[in-house]
Amino acid sequence: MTVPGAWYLTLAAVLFTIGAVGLLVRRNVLVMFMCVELMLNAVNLTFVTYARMLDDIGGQSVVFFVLVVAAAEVVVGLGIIVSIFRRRTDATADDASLLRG
Amino acid sequence: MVFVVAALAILVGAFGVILSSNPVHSALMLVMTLFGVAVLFVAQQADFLAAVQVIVYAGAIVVLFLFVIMLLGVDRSENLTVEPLRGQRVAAAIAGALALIEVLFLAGSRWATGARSSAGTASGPGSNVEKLARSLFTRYLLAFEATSVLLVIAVVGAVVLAQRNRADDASLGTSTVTEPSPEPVPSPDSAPAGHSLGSGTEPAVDQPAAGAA
Amino acid sequence: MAGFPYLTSLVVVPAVGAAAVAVVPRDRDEVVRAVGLVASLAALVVGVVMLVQFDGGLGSFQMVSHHRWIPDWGISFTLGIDGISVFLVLLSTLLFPIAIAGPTVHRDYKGYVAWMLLLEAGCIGVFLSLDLFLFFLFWEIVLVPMYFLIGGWGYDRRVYAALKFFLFTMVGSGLMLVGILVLVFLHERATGVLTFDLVTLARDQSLAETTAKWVFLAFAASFAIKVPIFPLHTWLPDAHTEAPTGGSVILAGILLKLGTYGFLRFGLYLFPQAVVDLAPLFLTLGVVGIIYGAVVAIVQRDLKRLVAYSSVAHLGFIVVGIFGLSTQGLQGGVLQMVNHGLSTGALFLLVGMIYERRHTRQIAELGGIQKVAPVFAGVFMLVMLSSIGLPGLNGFVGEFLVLIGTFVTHRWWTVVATAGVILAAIYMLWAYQRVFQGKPEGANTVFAEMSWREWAVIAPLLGFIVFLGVYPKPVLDRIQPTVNALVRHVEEHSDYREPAVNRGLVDARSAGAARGAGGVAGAAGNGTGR
Amino acid sequence: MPPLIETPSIDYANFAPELILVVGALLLLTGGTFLRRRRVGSAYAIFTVLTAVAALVSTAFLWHRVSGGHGHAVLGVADAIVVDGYSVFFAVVICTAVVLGALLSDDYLRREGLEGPEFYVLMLLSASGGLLMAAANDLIVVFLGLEILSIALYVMAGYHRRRAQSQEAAIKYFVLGAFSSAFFLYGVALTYGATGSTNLGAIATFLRANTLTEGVFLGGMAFLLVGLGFKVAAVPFHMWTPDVYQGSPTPVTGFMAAAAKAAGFAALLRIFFSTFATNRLDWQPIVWALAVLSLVVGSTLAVVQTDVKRMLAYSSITHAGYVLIGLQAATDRGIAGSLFYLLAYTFMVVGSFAVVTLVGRRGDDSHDLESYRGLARTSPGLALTFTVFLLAQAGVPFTAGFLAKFYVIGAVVESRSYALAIIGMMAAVVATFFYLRVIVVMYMGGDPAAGDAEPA
Amino acid sequence: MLHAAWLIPALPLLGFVVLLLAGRRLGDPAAGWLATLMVAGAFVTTLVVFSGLLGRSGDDRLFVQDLFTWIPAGGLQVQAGFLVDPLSVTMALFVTGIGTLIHLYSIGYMHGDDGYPRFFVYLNLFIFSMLMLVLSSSFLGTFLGWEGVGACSYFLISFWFERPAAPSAGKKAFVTNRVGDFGFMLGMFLIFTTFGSLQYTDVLGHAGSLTHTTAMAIALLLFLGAAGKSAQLPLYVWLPDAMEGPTPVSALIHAATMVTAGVFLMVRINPILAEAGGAATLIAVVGAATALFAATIACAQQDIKKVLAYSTVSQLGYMFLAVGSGAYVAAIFHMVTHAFFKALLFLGAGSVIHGMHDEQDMKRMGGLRKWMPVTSVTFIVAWLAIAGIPPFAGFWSKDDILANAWDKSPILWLVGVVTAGLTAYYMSRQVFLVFFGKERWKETAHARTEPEAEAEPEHEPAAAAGGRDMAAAGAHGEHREFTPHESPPTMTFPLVVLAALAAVGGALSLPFGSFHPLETWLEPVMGDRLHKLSLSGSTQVVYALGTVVLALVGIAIAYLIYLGHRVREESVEPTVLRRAWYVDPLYAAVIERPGRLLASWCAYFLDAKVIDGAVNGVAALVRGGGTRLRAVQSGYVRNYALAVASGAVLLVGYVVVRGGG
Repeated sequence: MTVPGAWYLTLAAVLFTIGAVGLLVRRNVLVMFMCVELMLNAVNLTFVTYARMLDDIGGQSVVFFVLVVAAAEVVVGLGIIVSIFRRRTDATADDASLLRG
Repeated sequence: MVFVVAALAILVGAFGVILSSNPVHSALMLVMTLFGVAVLFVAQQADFLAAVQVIVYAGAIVVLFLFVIMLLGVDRSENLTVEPLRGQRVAAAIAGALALIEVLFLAGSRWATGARSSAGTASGPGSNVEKLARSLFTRYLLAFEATSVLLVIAVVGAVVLAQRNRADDASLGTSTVTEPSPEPVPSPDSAPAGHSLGSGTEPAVDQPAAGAA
Repeated sequence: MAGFPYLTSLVVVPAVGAAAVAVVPRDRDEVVRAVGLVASLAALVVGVVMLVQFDGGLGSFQMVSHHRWIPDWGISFTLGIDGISVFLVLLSTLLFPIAIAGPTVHRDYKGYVAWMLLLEAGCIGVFLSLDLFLFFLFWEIVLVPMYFLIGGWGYDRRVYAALKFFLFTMVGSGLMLVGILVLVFLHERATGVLTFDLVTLARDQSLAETTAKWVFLAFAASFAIKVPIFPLHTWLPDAHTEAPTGGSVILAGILLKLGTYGFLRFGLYLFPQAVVDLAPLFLTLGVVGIIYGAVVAIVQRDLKRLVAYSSVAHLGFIVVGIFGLSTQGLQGGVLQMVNHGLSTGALFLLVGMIYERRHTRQIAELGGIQKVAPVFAGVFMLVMLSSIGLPGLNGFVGEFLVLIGTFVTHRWWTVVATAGVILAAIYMLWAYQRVFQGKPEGANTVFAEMSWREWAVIAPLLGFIVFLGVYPKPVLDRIQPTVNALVRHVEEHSDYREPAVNRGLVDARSAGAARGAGGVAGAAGNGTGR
Repeated sequence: MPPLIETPSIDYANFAPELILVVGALLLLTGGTFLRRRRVGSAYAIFTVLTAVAALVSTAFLWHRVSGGHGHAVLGVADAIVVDGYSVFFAVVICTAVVLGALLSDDYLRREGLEGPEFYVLMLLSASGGLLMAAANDLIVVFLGLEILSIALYVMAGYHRRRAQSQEAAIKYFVLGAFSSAFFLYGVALTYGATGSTNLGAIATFLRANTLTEGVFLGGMAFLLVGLGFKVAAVPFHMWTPDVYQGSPTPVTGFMAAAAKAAGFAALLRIFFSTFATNRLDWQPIVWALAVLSLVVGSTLAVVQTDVKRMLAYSSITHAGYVLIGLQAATDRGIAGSLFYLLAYTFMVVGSFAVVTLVGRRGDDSHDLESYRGLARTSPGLALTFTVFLLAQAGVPFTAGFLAKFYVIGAVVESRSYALAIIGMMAAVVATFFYLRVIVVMYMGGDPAAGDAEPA
Repeated sequence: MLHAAWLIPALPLLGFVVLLLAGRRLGDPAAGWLATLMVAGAFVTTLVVFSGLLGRSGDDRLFVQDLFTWIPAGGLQVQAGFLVDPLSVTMALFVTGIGTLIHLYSIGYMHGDDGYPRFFVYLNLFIFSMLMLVLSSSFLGTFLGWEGVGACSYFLISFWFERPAAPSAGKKAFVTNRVGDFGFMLGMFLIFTTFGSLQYTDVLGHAGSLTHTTAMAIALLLFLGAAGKSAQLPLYVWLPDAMEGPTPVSALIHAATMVTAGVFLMVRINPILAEAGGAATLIAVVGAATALFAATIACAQQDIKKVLAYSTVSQLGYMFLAVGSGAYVAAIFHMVTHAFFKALLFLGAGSVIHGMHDEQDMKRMGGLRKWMPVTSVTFIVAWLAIAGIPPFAGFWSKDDILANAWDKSPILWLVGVVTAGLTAYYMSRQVFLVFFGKERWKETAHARTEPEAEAEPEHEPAAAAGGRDMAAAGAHGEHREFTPHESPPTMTFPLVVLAALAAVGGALSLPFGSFHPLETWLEPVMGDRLHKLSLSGSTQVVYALGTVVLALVGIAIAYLIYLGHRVREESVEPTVLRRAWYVDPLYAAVIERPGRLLASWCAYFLDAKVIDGAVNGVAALVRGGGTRLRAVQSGYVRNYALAVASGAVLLVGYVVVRGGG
């Protein structure tokens, strides 16, 4: 038997939510970034599920691009993180609060 | 059955990411989620993507994460019981709860109302790779080409970010914003206003002066 | 000469002058003065020639120059003049040379003159525009030069005053812009024609009554702030007091008129029924302004501030005249706009001269000047009496017409407004007493008489003050056809009917009895003595 | 033997501007390697400007193509992009931003000791992403364009290596950008599920045939709005704006404010106005709320700023509100108004940041209002220029800013959202206050005796 | 000949203009002579016009000369023109006539004053305005003159502007007059509303068609104006203060001409009054009350001019009593005779003041008869005239009024008679104090009553009090050693002429017989509205004798007190009368002080705090909102992310709810 698409999609939505909430509550920039990856994965899961439900290969193609984007984002993102938080014992996002108001 | 297991893995992994105090553990839990997702890809006839998922995500991205964690040496455990930003967790929880409620609402409705197979079928004869390739090089050709630009940027960006640190280190010694903090960074809400990244205020102020001199 | 674009020239000449001044080297004040004077006087000459060409018998727009501009939006560059605007334009062309050449400017004369000329172009543009968009454009642009004039050449609290002036006015303009757009688009919806043309919009009258009321209020907000109508007046004392002398002259002489002119041209013309319905509100506010402005003026300690509050009172009369919707009231209102420009302009010039000599505007620090400078005091007295509304001087004619016309249509408001005449005497005479009478002491014992330059500046104003008081007929005759047309327009598009007595169509002598017995038919608030 | 896959025929002319930018960037990158560490003067900047100008020239041809004899839009590369007046318009706007940004950067980079071709490479590539967004006829292309644009900007924001603020801007921009991208992407996913395609043309066709009231589709729309709202800095997705604008190197800020916002709006307008036209009643209230919030929050917060750069950042939020007003009207006139607004805004904002760059001096630190005190005396030309830009932003007549406001307000009045129009005008008043404040300091702050009389 | 009417006001106007431009060059006394010449010319012209009018038959004595349209506005067409009829010519005659005399007098009186040319500038302007007032062909023209004379009165009262009291008095006069003008203006508005015109010929010719109420309203409003100008209750307060002006001014403006403008106006509108029955009664009552009220005050004043001022108020009351009784001719009659003798009294007083070196306190005079023979003789003539002793002019006119008042109401008559007695008393008191008795000006300074006696109203309490004290002190010290002297001929000549007129002026209208030239002359103006006495001639004589007896009693009492010293002077001059029934302090407490408090409250609380406070409050609100919102912009990236997430949740929530799931 096939699991209904709705289950997948709900799972993806929950995963997306977890990722989003995670980004809100974690201070470590790297972990926050991982949460973004969680969200992207949720999106990917959604796409693939839709691809199956609609019997459309387009959904899978999109995932491919998302992966590329995720990779590029990681490269640059981690580059930024490295350049800022090098030789720091923790990469706390809250420290970046020079600009405010 | 596969779905349940994979879903469990995904959720446990996801919660693991956000609940592990140690970033390394988070990264490992992320891998678990990624694998779960890959399994579900397979379960939905996206074989190629499942492979890519494992290779790119687990193989490249997470490794990169771990590498950076090690490089920065920020693998110290984060104290998760403290939240310096007042109200942040409560608000996040409320937002999350609302989001879940909305998801439940959505779950009751029709999820997939779209037209079927507008970019070619996913099932039926032919391998998944072939169909994917056909779609990528026809309908998504431009997108495919555009990714090249993206990758160029990623490369240039990485080079810029890395190279200029080197240049700075060479020419300016250690007086950059990335200078290690001689003392523990005070927590944001107890710190006086205007403190910067690490001891960043200091170079930010004296650097232009040095340049002017 | 018939084809000469007078109106366009009136706008362009000062603007070109401003540009010319802008390229003069900063330290060549005499060149700047020459260029500024030439430009503003050229505008004056154009204005006078235009007046000669002006057909006083016509009630409609004349010399209309019309060019397509933004066809997508039905916007055109349309200028035109009629009996209401012609004298306001002339007043502008008269006051600007005075403001440019008259007062002593202590810094950056070039900038001062450039802004002044730009301001002139803007003001004249407002008076001439027959396209709502164009009108709004000029209306708004006027703010900028005035802002810089107050802020750059003003007194101690100039920055505050300039900002207050700008923002206050902009609130109104914002509402008006929305109003204009609502009007235009509702008109399009009703007629299928998208146009900003004033005449077309006024003729079609396609707005529903309630809508028209709201749209009118949006316009009115802007005009009311500019006039200013109580309780939106508080920018005015600050702006007047802090502005340089020339700025005050223009502010009082021209800028305030933009508001009342707006009521006439855009309020009455576009929204007759709304104006008729809301007239009691505005009459009340106008009357309150008359009394309130005068009462507050009484206890002012700063001479300029006192004159500023007197403006609130005077403008109240104009508002009453406009919303009284009577031929006399409207004619008087228009005339009073000119009059107020002349006499209050002159007052500000004189106060400026006092400041030049004594470096104070505080009434308490002045005194006994009549002893030292009798001629100066005499001039001040004349202008003051004009401001009080002494018959034989210009102020009276306007005020009287406003009151007598409005009395017929809106009796009880007029009764209260007339009481303002008493208060005017109190604050003006008391101020005169404290500043000019008594024994001069201390620094007041030295007070130079008027110089030739000051005479040259003030003499034209004095001339008109007397002339318009004695023989206002040429002006009134040219205003009348337009006012008649306007009143007919209002009657045509509303349930208002002007009393016959105002109109003068019925032979007054024979009908006096009937009216005396039965009251004037159709007038609001009527019921002669019953 | 026929190819295994029939790739669609590609008329490269259809995305010539993008191509020119990318090729220019690559040339610069390669060339830069050889020129490294030599005295290159303004060569990089000049090359960048030339590239952008070339792109602009190519847009002229495109313009001819889409507006000439054969009707309007031209679809290209398997319907992934569309060339129409709209996309050409944004190409012009963004390329203009590149020209201005490059001109601005040259002096700045040398002043700050940050020379190198990479900056310009990133700028060109980023611009190509913007162009892609504007021309995209596929949500995924929009997404890729968005990422190209953004990722380059992340790097550029942190380009000033010695300024902690610059670094902080980069990390904030990056974290939030990635976050919002995820939202956007999720929106794409839901829309895909609801309509069965990511192609905007296909979506539009589908929506015309089917009435969708399902939460999935509407949710997807909402998520798209979140992602794009973030890009255009609409409240409540604006919070990165002040920090990033303030922290980034000033030329980058100028470029970012112009190009990123234009690109964001390009996508927003195309997706919502053209594609989701059938569901207008669903998204109009949201846009209404976003517009009002942007206007109110942007202008209110700008009032209390003392840093000119930051003030301009908040003012850009207000400007976003105005463009949204045009979108809210959801009429041709409204969109035309929004487009005009963006064009005017580009010049105003780049110009403003140009002045800020010049005043900022070495270290890019002198952005406090105090740095502008008496500017009219020390450099009258600069002060006058800034005044013009500020007055234009305030919407004073005879400036493009006025016409822009007039058009959007007019459009929204036409569609009878009177409240929005009035809020817009009142926000303009508040906005005027802070623009005038700068002018006051420049012109009337000369003598310290009278300069302090700030109103309440 | 009638076409010369425009010349009448034109000549003084010309004088005004010339003096304004060249007055200082002409100087003292040429400026004065020029001004006098102009007024004399006007007088001559008036005579010419008068003769022209006489040449016409009774009903044809109306001539309108319109120069140009002054104010054309729709239904309102106001002509600048002149209405020449018996009434206006009568007024013009005595205005120019007395005006000429007073100009002449001023040449001497003002000699040596700093503002000599200025004085004549004002004086000529005044004559012009007054002539406009009486000659204009429309209400508005009259109003022009009305306000003009008011302004001139202001100028002239505050002529010595360096004295603190003078400007205050001038201002008071102007403002009080404006209160009256308020009524005048409203009256005009109502006339326009009713008749559609302000031309006398249009309005008065159709007055018969007025409803009673409208007529009453118009009449009362115009009466308010008249009460202001003619110093009737309750607006009389400015006139006593107006004595701050030079004495010729008091004579010309505040006795002979301007103050009678109100009476003129009432007579002018007699067709309207005829329709407004109740109004006439009110006018009569106000007139009578004023007459009595002012007379009581006059009994206790020490200032030689103040007595005359209150006397003027009182006599004006008589005139209004006459108007109210419908005795318009009597009113005009009394106006003319009053102009003669009151001008004479003022000029005499001026002569005394001149001779006494600016001393005005009667208690410091006495026995001047020997030193100033001409002045004293003429003054005594005037005294007898005003006291109502036959055959002097005052007797006839006053008796005429009283007879008419009897017809109106015996109570009014009684008041009039009592006033007549009081008048005789206080005038005798003045004459005795000034010209008879001991030469008190020789007494030492310390014996004098102190400045308090002047009982001035206080306008600028601090400044004024100090200034006045100083002035008084200076004056005392100055003319310690002097002998009073008779005035120069330019001053005494007018006295003599006026004395002659005061003596025989009664011939204009002799009540008991059938010789009524004035009435016949004025008949075209009054028509059938003129009140016809119900009393027979012989009854009138009886009443008249009674009045004369009463007057003689008054004189006798004054003699007993002030020459016989049978009663202490102070006991018949109670403080309440000396302080004029405390009306000035009352007005200050009831109107002025609350008014000023209100103004201060408006300016410094309502305007500054409430209205402007609201404006600044909005600004503060925006600023406060900004500051509060700033806190949200915390600088923490996670906060920002929270905002994004919350926004997303809300948006999605909205669409989900909207889409119904």
